[in-house]
Amino acid sequence: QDIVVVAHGQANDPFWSVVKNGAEQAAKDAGVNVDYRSPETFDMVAMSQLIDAAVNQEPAGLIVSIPDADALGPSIQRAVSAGIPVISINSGSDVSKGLGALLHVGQDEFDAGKSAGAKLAEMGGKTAICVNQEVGNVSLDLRCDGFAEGFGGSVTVLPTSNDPAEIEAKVAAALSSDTAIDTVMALGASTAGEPAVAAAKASGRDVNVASFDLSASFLQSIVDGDAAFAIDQQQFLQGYLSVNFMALHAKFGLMPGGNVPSGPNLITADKAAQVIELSAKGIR
Amino acid sequence: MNDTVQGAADERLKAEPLFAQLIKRPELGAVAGVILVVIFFSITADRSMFSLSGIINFMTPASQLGILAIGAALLMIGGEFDLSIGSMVAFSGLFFGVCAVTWHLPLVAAIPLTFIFAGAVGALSGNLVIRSGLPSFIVTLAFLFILRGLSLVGLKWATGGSTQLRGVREAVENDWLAPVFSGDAFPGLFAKLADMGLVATFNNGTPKVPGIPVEILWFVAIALIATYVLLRMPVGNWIFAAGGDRTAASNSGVPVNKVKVSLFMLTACCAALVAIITVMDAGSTDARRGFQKEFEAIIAAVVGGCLLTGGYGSAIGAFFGSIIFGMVVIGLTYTNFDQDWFQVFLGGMLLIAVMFNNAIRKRVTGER
Amino acid sequence: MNDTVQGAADERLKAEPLFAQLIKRPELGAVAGVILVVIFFSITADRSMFSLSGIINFMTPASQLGILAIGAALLMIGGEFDLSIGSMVAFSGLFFGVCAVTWHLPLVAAIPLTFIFAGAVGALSGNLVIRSGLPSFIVTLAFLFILRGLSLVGLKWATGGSTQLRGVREAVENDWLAPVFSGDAFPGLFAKLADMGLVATFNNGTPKVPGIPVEILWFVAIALIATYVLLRMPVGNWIFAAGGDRTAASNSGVPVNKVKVSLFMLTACCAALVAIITVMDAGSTDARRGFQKEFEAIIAAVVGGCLLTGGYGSAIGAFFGSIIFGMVVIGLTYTNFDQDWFQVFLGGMLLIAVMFNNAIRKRVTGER
Amino acid sequence: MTQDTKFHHGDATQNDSPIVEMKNIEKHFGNIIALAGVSFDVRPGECHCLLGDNGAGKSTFIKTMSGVHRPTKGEILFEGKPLNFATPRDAMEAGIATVFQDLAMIPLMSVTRNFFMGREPTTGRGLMKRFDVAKANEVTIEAMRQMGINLRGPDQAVGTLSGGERQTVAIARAVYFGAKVLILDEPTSALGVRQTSNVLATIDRVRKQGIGVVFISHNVRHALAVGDRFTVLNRGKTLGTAKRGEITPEELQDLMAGGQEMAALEGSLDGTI
Amino acid sequence: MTQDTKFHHGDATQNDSPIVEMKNIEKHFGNIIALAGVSFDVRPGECHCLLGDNGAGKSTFIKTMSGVHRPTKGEILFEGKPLNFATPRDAMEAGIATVFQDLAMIPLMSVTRNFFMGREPTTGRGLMKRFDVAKANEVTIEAMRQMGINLRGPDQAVGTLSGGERQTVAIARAVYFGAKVLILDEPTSALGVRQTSNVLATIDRVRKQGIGVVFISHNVRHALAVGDRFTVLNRGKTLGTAKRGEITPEELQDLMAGGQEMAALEGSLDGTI
Ligand SMILES: Nc1ncnc2c1ncn2[C@@H]1O[C@H](COP(=O)(O)OP(=O)(O)OP(=O)(O)O)[C@@H](O)[C@H]1O
Ligand SMILES: Nc1ncnc2c1ncn2[C@@H]1O[C@H](COP(=O)(O)OP(=O)(O)OP(=O)(O)O)[C@@H](O)[C@H]1O
Ligand SMILES: [Mg+2]
Ligand SMILES: [Mg+2]
Repeated sequence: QDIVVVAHGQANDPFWSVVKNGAEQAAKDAGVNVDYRSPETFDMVAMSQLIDAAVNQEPAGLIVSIPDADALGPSIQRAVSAGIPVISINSGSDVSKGLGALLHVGQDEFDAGKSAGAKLAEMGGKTAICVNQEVGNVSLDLRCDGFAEGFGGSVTVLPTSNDPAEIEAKVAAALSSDTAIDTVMALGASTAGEPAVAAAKASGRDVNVASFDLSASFLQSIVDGDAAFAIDQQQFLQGYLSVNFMALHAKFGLMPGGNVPSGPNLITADKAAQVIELSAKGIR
Repeated sequence: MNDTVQGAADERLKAEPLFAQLIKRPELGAVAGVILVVIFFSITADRSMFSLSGIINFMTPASQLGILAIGAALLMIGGEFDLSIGSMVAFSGLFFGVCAVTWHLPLVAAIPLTFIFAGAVGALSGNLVIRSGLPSFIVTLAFLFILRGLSLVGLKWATGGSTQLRGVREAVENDWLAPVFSGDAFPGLFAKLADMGLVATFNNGTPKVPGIPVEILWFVAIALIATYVLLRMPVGNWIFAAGGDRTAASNSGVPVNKVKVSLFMLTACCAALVAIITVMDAGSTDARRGFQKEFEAIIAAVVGGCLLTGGYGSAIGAFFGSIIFGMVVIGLTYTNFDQDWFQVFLGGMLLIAVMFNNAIRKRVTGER
Repeated sequence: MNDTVQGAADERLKAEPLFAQLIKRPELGAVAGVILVVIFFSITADRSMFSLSGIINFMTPASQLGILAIGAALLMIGGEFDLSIGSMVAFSGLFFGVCAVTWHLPLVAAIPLTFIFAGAVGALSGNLVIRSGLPSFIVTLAFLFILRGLSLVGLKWATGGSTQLRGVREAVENDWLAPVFSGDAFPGLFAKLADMGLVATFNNGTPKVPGIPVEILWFVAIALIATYVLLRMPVGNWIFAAGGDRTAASNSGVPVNKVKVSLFMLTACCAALVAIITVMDAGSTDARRGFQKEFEAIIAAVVGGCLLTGGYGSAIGAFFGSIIFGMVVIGLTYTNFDQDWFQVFLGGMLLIAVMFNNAIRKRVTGER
Repeated sequence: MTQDTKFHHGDATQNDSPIVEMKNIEKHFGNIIALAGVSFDVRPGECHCLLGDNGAGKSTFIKTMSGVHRPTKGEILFEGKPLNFATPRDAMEAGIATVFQDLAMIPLMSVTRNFFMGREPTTGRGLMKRFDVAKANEVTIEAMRQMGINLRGPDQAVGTLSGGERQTVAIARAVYFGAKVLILDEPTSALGVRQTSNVLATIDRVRKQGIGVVFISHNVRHALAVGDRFTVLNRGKTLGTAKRGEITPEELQDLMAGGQEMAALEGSLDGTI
Repeated sequence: MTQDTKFHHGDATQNDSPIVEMKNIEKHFGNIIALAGVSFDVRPGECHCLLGDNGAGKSTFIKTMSGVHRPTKGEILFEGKPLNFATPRDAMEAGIATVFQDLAMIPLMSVTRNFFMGREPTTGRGLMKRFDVAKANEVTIEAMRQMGINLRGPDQAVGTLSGGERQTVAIARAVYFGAKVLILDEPTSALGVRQTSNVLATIDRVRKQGIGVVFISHNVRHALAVGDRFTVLNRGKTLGTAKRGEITPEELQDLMAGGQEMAALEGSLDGTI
């Protein structure tokens, strides 16, 4: 039984490596074979080609993320019309049904951003920067947009590369040139979150730092009180459940009746400690 | 060896087998690499990779890359680089999207406009390179950033804040020009072939391959034209000369600057063509389109035997180089290797393909 | 112009002002660009950019880039490229992390091991380039992919599934060698200066700048040593010769192959140094460290006046090139420009800085 | 060897007005002064030799004549009209062909492609207009054979030719395309005896067709064999112009050496080097 | 000009065993046969001229001698022992210095740096051991002056030197470093009369010091002025070796032309080109 996962995030992306770990765990548990595939960068054209390649191999099930329904739609529809069951994960909950997917596991990036924004506004934030380490990656842009909507106050996007030294310097620069900034939202814990914490600490100011996704060091900062919280999509579930559902579907024709929301789940100081170890192993 | 007029036999020449004569040409060296990669995948990959649909599947990205790579190869032979190709794909994609979606222009206006626009940007960077005397690397690098940034700004402006512009497919759906730049060619033929059982079908009876994607046709056509231009047109000679030694070429009367600027415009237009095709196919464009394509195009050209220093190479080489690259990238998904190993695998295959092709050529031609 | 012995005055020479003599040197051309960028930011940016803490803030990434850029510049002068620098940062970072965290080695063993390891990989790619006669672009490109892929695989192996290896800070905290490779130098001095009111302090009295980050010291030291080697050591002459024309150099008795392989090893060791410093500073390493650093290093070297074709350039140029690049990347954050324009701005500033420096040099030296 | 034929050395058609006239040319490279005011002209049907020590400025001078360098000061008249060639292509289109000292060849390209670089013969019309490779190959092989070089094939890369073979390609090319003025910068330096005599004979033939030839050489005997007038440069300045017959080989050689003493060698060389 | 000094042309020390002996050397480039079996030797204190038509294979031959090419077939003996130089550096360390026809210079580098490329003089010890720029500049300027070139300064880039200046740098360098054998591939091709006589005088001087000289030239008169033995190549094969005095200039010239007819020029050139 072959199940193919085609996602828009690379295997070396901290977030997606957890999805991949989840999928592999499920494959082991359910006794199926799973292949995780992704384009080299956030590239919708390449991703649609990968879906086509997967369809050619006529797997028992196809699991895709849908950050751009226009670009990926035809390929997904081709899979569906070829009789391959499709489950969507992570992004695309709104279009998943329309394209013929059986169900969606995951949480919309926009909604996750929105809830984080609301939480930070509640903590007293007025002026925020949103550290985006990959501008143009639509799913990251959605996180920022959602955050801006939930936060309500003034939000500036700070574009960076994913070099920690550069991110730290840029956050420090932003903090020192605009003293009104009281909130930093990072779009990835290990790439952007950790340097943002370091910069905030060095600035000597009282700044709330929050981040999407988890990393052990960032969680440690939450425990230590240097960071506010992390938003956990529990993306392990996106990989695990989708593969598991697909395996069950292939064996017994079973499929849950509705979408499964995997998050959001805010990890604050009280919960952080217990998550650190799991995060260091790539499960959370 | 069609350039040869052989006089009387010369005792200073050994007889040379036809095979050696062929593989000496930069055009054909890359074929050895293609063969190696095909052999590798026929052993390790799923059989469906070399089915008709599998071949079309890897030829589609190879073609999109190849159109860029041929432009890049010509420019490299002419002695310059263009690092802004990838950003140009995003930028002209945005321009085309805006023409089609925001301004509701028909394709017959939108497409020429996009080419003119891209050509103008190419002419600009080319002129900057020539006038300033700076290396094209640094000038086009600046354009890489500038065009990428403008794409982002433009997208936000066109969509009112999003980094994704949608609705192109709907806007061009019924345009008579659309089939030339998007979708599959010869659908009728393939449907018939499927009925006759010559093309595999899905369970529901639709052919697995609805036609040949237009980019493949464009790719082949451009490769042929570029080869003809390089080998059989005066301007081809000028390109080689300009890249081989610009002072010598200019001293011999080659209009080096014009040649170089035209090449920059050509590369930009290749990028625009890819942008038009992919935007129409995907129905949308975003700020990351074409990311790092400049890099891949240069890889394909170099794998195909172009020298980075200019003055040597071929369009056919870039053609096969793109196929090698496309095959390796997509091929892995037909094998059982873990995705974690993808990059190791990609690097290894590239290295082996190039080394193999190089070793064969040396062995055959007796260079050392 | 310290290479000159001036004989009797020659009527075939015009007098040349000292300024013209200086700006002719590739070492000093890039200074014009630095000045321009500084002027630009002193007008547009927040004042804090050129406060002590602001300067240290942009010098830290500039130094990390600069260490790589100087290695890349030497290699480029020697006529080769290394595209695997960025991946090498990730890979040797992983190796170092494993040494320190998994194997619990003290720094005095872990650091030399990391350098030896990086040097060996550099020697491997260098030998492949030399032996095969392939362009270094394509060989090191393969290494870019391979090393990046191996970093991912290695990280997952070392951590049991995560792409981030942490705990380095804890592992090396009390090692006597740690202050040489991480943290800030001269903390005592700065504390004293703060007490004397010479360095700004936070409200609680701690100095805003606790010291000079060690990478800055490394950066300056390496730039000085590399300049000395290039201009005052026989091997510097060999590097220029090997890059200028490898046949001519080899015919004149320069051991071209040895020089090139050593340069590959050197670049790899520069990458390893950056890896060690950043891993110790961050306390962790992940699979994306050093992403695209090869690109930035080449940019900095070219901005600093290195020729892509080899044989010309300087370490000091790369030094200033890195500072320009670092300043532009960080500087925009201090201004009020919309951050969406970041890349447009980056590209524009790079172009202007290089054109300015070029124009100044031409104007002053009367080239045309 | 045939001893019966002598060159015709009658008065060059001195009355014709010059094709190219250069007045007080100066050329500076940054702080280096390569030419400090040189005047020179070529008339149709004459061979004007430009002589001088190494580094005197001969190559720099003919490069300003053929559009490679723009003079820092001075005036160029082409057929009486003031003119500044912006590129070598302009000069070529005006009918000036040059053999540069560094030959201006692309090592990686074939002999034929180098021969016709910039001025490819075409065949066909409209869209089918293309580089006439067959004709180009034929012309190349034939032109080289006339100069005394039997090529192995026209598609050998120029970079793999011997020094003399390469120089011959450059000369044959210039002769083929030189319509009004032919400039030869040390054309015989790398040539064998047979090829040298061919080149000298070619200069003579070309001159008789009414083309003006500028011939740079360090060989007094070669210069005297074909030259009608002799201009000597020294350290960027003219030492003067002499007509054929007005000057002895020894005097000319002294001028070329810049008036400086030469190493003792005369015994075995019969007077001239 | 001084007419009283004549070269010493006594029997070269023919009894000494050769420094370098090349036996039946063949060299093929792909399908091109450049050398089809050539034998040659140099003895200490003699000047052995290698002559021949363009493309005869002279440069290819001396490149196998100086370690640039590896012979396809054949044997090389250095001081009696079979030897294969893997790189030019090996040959140099054994005491062979070469002026290549293409000069082997780096255009972007200064004169001094080119002069000492690969063999830089150092000063200081241990870590302070460094390139002795002052000394290098001095030596360069002086060596060039001896050859008759007054450089503007030692840090001018070689690419901006005139053709003859550049060639002089290469010759001066080889003379400075040639310990046992000095190979000169058409060293005087771009030189002025004064520089040429200097080079010929230098060859004579060096030979008297017991160094073996291999001298390639197309100029019969130059060859006869300094050569002790003359080997003529034609189309990759030896036509034979003659000793000084055994052959007339006209015979030698005929051999060099490969036995083929030359264009009619003799009248104005006194017999030899
Ligand atoms: N681009 C340049 N930059 C600086 N100096 C130059 C440049 N070109 C030539 N020169 C200098 O100008 C002088 C004249 O050079 P030119 O090549 O014209 O001499 P030439 O008379 O042709 O000598 P030769 O007989 O050796 O070829 C030389 O001393 C040379 O160093
Ligand atoms: N690398 C190469 N590849 C192919 N052919 C070559 C190569 N090098 C030399 N040849 C050929 O070998 C022959 C001998 O060349 P070589 O340079 O030795 O001649 P030469 O005697 O030095 O002539 P010249 O007097 O013109 O310098 C030439 O015909 C040349 O075309
Ligand atoms: Mg000259
Ligand atoms: Mg030769």
